[in-house]
Amino acid sequence: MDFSFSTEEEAFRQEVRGFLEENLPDPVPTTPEFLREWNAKLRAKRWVGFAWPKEEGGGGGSLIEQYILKEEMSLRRAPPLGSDFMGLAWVGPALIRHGSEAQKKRFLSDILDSSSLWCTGYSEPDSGSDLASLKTRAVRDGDEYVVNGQKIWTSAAKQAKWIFNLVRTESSSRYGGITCLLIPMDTPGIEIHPIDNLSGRPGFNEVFFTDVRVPVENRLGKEGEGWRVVMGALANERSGISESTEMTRKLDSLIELARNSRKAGRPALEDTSVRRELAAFDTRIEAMRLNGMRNLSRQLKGDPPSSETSINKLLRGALEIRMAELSLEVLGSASQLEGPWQNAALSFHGTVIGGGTPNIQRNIIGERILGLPKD
Amino acid sequence: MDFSFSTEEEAFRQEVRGFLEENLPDPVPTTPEFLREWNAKLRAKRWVGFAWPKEEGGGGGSLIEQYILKEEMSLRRAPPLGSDFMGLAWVGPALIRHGSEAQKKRFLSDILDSSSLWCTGYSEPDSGSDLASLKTRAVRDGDEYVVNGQKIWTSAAKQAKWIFNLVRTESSSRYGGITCLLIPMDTPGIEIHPIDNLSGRPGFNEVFFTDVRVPVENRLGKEGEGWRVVMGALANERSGISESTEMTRKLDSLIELARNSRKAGRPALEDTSVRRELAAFDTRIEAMRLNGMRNLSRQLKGDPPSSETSINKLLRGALEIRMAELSLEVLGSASQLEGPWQNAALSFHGTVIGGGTPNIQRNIIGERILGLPKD
Amino acid sequence: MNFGFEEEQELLRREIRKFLDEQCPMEEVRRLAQSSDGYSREQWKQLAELGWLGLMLPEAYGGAELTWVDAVVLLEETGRSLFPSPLISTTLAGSAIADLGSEDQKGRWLPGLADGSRIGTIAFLEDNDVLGPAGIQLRGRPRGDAFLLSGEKRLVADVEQADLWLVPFRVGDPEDAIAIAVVERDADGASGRPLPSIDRTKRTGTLQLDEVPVGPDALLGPPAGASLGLSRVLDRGALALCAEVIGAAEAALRITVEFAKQREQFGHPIGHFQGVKHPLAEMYVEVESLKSLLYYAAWAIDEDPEVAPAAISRAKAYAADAFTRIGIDGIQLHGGVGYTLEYDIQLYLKRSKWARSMYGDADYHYDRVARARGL
Amino acid sequence: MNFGFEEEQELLRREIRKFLDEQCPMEEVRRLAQSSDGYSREQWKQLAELGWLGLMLPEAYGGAELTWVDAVVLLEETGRSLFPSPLISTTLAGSAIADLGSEDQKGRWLPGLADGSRIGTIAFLEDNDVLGPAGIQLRGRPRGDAFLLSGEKRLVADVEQADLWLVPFRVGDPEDAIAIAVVERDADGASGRPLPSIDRTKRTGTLQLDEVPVGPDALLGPPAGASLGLSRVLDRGALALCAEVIGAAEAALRITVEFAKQREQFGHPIGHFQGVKHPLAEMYVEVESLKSLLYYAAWAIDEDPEVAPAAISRAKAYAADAFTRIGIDGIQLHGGVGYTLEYDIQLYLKRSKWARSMYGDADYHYDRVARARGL
Repeated sequence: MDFSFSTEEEAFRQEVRGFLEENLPDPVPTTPEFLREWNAKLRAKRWVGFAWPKEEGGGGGSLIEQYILKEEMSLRRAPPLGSDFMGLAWVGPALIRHGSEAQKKRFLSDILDSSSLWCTGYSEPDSGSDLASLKTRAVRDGDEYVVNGQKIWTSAAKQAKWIFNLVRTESSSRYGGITCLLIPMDTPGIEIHPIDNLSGRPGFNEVFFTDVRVPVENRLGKEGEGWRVVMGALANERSGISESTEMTRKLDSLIELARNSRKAGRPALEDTSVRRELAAFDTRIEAMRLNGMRNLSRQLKGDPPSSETSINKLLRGALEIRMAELSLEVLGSASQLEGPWQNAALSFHGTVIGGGTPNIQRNIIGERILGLPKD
Repeated sequence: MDFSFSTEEEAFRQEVRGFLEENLPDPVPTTPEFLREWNAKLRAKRWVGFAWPKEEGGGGGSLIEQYILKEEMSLRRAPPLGSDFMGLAWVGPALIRHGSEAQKKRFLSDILDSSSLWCTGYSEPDSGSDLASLKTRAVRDGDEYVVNGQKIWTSAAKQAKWIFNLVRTESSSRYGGITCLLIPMDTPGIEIHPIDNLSGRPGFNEVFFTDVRVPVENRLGKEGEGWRVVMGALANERSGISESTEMTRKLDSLIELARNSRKAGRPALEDTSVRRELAAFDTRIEAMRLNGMRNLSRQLKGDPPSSETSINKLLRGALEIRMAELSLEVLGSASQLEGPWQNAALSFHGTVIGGGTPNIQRNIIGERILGLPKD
Repeated sequence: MNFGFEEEQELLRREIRKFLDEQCPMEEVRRLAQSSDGYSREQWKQLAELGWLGLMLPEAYGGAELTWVDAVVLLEETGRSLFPSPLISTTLAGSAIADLGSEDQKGRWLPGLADGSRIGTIAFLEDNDVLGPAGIQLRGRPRGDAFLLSGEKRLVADVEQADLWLVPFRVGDPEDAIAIAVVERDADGASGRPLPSIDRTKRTGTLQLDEVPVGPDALLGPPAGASLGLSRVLDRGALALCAEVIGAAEAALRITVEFAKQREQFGHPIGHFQGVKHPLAEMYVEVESLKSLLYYAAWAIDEDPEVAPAAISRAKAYAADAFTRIGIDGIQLHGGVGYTLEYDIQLYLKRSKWARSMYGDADYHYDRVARARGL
Repeated sequence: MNFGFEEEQELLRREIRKFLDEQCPMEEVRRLAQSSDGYSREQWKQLAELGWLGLMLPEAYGGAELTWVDAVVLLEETGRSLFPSPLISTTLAGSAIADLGSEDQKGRWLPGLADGSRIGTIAFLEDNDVLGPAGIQLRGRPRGDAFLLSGEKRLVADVEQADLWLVPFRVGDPEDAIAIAVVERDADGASGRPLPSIDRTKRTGTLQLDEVPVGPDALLGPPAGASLGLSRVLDRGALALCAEVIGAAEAALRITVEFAKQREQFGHPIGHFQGVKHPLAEMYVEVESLKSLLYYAAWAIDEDPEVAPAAISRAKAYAADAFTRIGIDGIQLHGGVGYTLEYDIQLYLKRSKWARSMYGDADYHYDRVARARGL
């Protein structure tokens, strides 16, 4: 067991720190100009797509350097590494594994340059957490697919130029009948309806497809291989370490809130049960960080990624709820008013609701890891 | 809404109090002689089988007087009303509804006189909470049934004279193939094996039946009617009020324990979270008491008993666990030693484990009350 | 003994239900929540005509002279519909004036509250966020036989809607040296400033007092004599709130059960899975237990006032925890759609967040239960 | 960076596993639990020969000079088997002597601890039940250059088995004025009295001291200088206990999973139902998270001692809550049979009750985490 880093890794950390020192003002600007410049600098250092192969335009970095890079960025609250989030998380890795040379050439450098913006079409109104039950159909017509159906919970659909879309090309096979299509969002027949979230702000979107024609060359992977394409991308680096950094920041703010709030006339931090609850949060976040590092170590050894990330999703889901509740308790009667903490307590994180509900994670652990019979 | 009692009811309460004043020493003796005398006195007052019809030897009392009687008895920690617990709870009510005149004559007065002792044969090794899956077979042979099989979790099997036994007379119908037989425990072919509980003390028993011959006249109800016979008895008065009295006594002792224990050097009762937890127990026990009174009121109005008792079983199950845990917390390091609280924390109550596990209660509520589809 | 509603109360419930279903279905609730008034003056007039604004006020002043149990029936239904209106505030103000006011004062204010021409509220919280007499730090500065009031009251329900503000203030150092003034909307120096509530069906805000003179005719009872009256009105507030919580929690359960019956996943309605069924069953347990606790508390206010404060605190503490959990589980079981403005469950989640701390949170009330239990 | 065990450690684990499977299967554990010694002298000798008693002691004194990470491997396996022995006590005593003792003292005691001829333990609790230097109230009465010790130490692990008792005592008023004496079994006035432990695989009792003289050669380090040493040995105790908890909790999970796969109810293995599957998944989450927390803490003892105390407290606090829950859920999911002596799950339940408070309960350790976090 060894939590120390090699000389080269420490040197890389220093390099990252130096870069941040030089290039990241405090507070971090949020202007589009700054972000453009920032992305260009990161790109020049090959820190966008850091672990992608060099020959695909990535950094060819190791998982451990990637961990160091993300940790340092997160500690300084730097903007994300590149702005095409879905492109970097899903489309790129899938293209690298399954894309034709022409597809890679067409899309990869745009993603790395932050000049593209992808959205994804996974969930459908009746599929919920059961992604494989999707119904959006694509029928082959000469050199084109004709797509009809509906997607839901699509982020950034309005801004995106392309959608990484799962469709059903065959109905008899649940997983085997799924195909992955790359579709320009301005194709005739695509309509976008924003979904207002419970705070009344638009967040996600519904995307409707009516006789949308997609050239066959826009298919990623073979017909019927869509599930493998997506799951392969899913198995990309997902140690979940950066999630724990995010949760640490939330906890820091919550502690500040407790320090400055009064509960029944006394500082809330003096309440024994508040302090113990905060310590329990700290402990669970540390468990998330260390679970992530154990995952990373397994990946470094070449073990195939398994369902370990379900563990941190469940930890995080429970934490998000309990931390939000404690914030309301600490706010006291002011929790009746609108405010950032109160809104956070309404806006559940994705680990709590939506795609990966806790019950699905529990099924995954129960069935895939513990070997219990399927329900 | 009216929580007051009529003049007659108040007079009855005074009568019970007067009786207890006169006949129940403090502390309550536990000698067999005292219990015999006590049972005889209760019997003379027709307080054993209080709500059974007068013509069957019972008291013909109202549900509300029965509530008053039980409440007063419980407050004074009096021994139970009659000593043949299973006879009073199950066998008597079933006999009254389904028994022949000969059967009633033979068994009822013994039950009321506390001179009989019944045990029950419901659970089987493979049936668990799913009682209707029982496999003990009874095959008709002339004027007799021949019984083969095994029962488990039978209390007092060693001491009992008779067993109220469910057997399968037909295998094609799940509920309809069950028959109820009344069997003397000294019939050849019956063997009893005590089961040691986790404290190493014998508690329940296994009862084995090998070619046990039972005269047909010992069948209670018709062949295949056994499920109805048992469920009818189950629907007897079960408001669950006396359970809350029992829990109040446990809470009182727990409060005493907290008063006399030190936690991290200070009296445990001064710990805010201990006090709040005790208050939460008090609140839940009060909810149990009041849930019971609402059930009783519904019964008084003639509403058929439904699944409301599942509510108190779930409340109690959670309370038993949380109260045991708090007792250990309050004991501090002494919780590592054997002792009454520690043993209580190991010996789960029946609402927590065994026959009516919480999951079964949740299914009952979910399916029968909320109308959700069966699993 | 009858722990249930009387036939007249069931009738009252049906009338209220009919009124709300016809006049204030969910679309109307949503419209009112976005309106500037926050309620419908038209509906308010109808409530007055139906006699529900003065439900418990003396007949001599236009009331119906009913009990708190009747009020519970009314408020369960308004809670179920999330009916937006200053009903609780006005009821509390009326009840305080009826309790503490002189005949002259009653004659001056009660008829207007009963006939809907005036709205009342009580401003009981200050910056220290401590509930009850101890929290009242705003001091009346004596001038002649009057007092001048300067300061701020926080989180005053319906502050902008109200025509009468009941303002408790301090007239001396002993904890109970509290007076309550009735300040009319047009008083010099008094003004209500609305703040955005997390639940738009409930309005709140700040009451600013700047040298507001209150003469002896504006004081309810003798100066320094209103401490008990203040505690009592807060108890009643907690009771009224719990009644609305019952209706709202039951509605949240009902719509989640319906959703679980319809929504299919992995080939089954999701209500088929124990991971969904069991939390719903627990919600049912909590709603029913809360009913028992609250009905008893409401009965006690009129019939056994000594036990009422502890009974109310049990109900409010239990309600705060139970409704919080029901809100969270309800929206979690809805999955992604619960997050959208379209489904009603989010409205109940917001109500649960608002109700948590209103009239004291769980900690506050469990501390009171502990004291009542002698801990 | 490698957050995983080295190949040699995996090898060590396999050796230990083989030894325990062969020498101490569950029947043997049960037999030893009922024996008067509480462990097998024969097995103890074998442990010594395999080098596991002096695992971390200096080679010069017969040890293997390995790390706490190696000790974790050993203790995970003994915990998994519920191996009854004074291994933790002896390890702690040896580690304290190696840390604080003079060369002379090390030469006197360590070889005997390493070769299995002597058993050691530490007597750190008194009547006040406060862990750490502040809890040590037993005062050494100076006589010449020696001290006389009189008093009682409570809940001393393996008190009767031990040949050496490490006895912390107070030599002055400042909180850290603590000395640690090594008292040999045959010292005048010292005697160990066993008390029945809730977990018969773990022995405990009281150490009685009546004018026991301890000279300078029996004191570890200078008088008044052992406060930090005491804190450190308690930290290591918590760490060692957590390592055993991991093994035990994982075993409890495994046998419950096996049970859930085999036991059928309502036509399915019970593990098919989410009501069973999901709690098992949560157990898995807790075991894995505890591993991450503990491995890091073990690494930190040797490599980053400054972060070790907080890391250990996180692990122990988390372990106490997690194992308590795993014990309860494990036995609940077994249903009635979990209650019997026959099934092994009850042995793990007892271990969970014993482990809750040993070396500090969750509250104690969360308070320490809070302090480390600056709260």
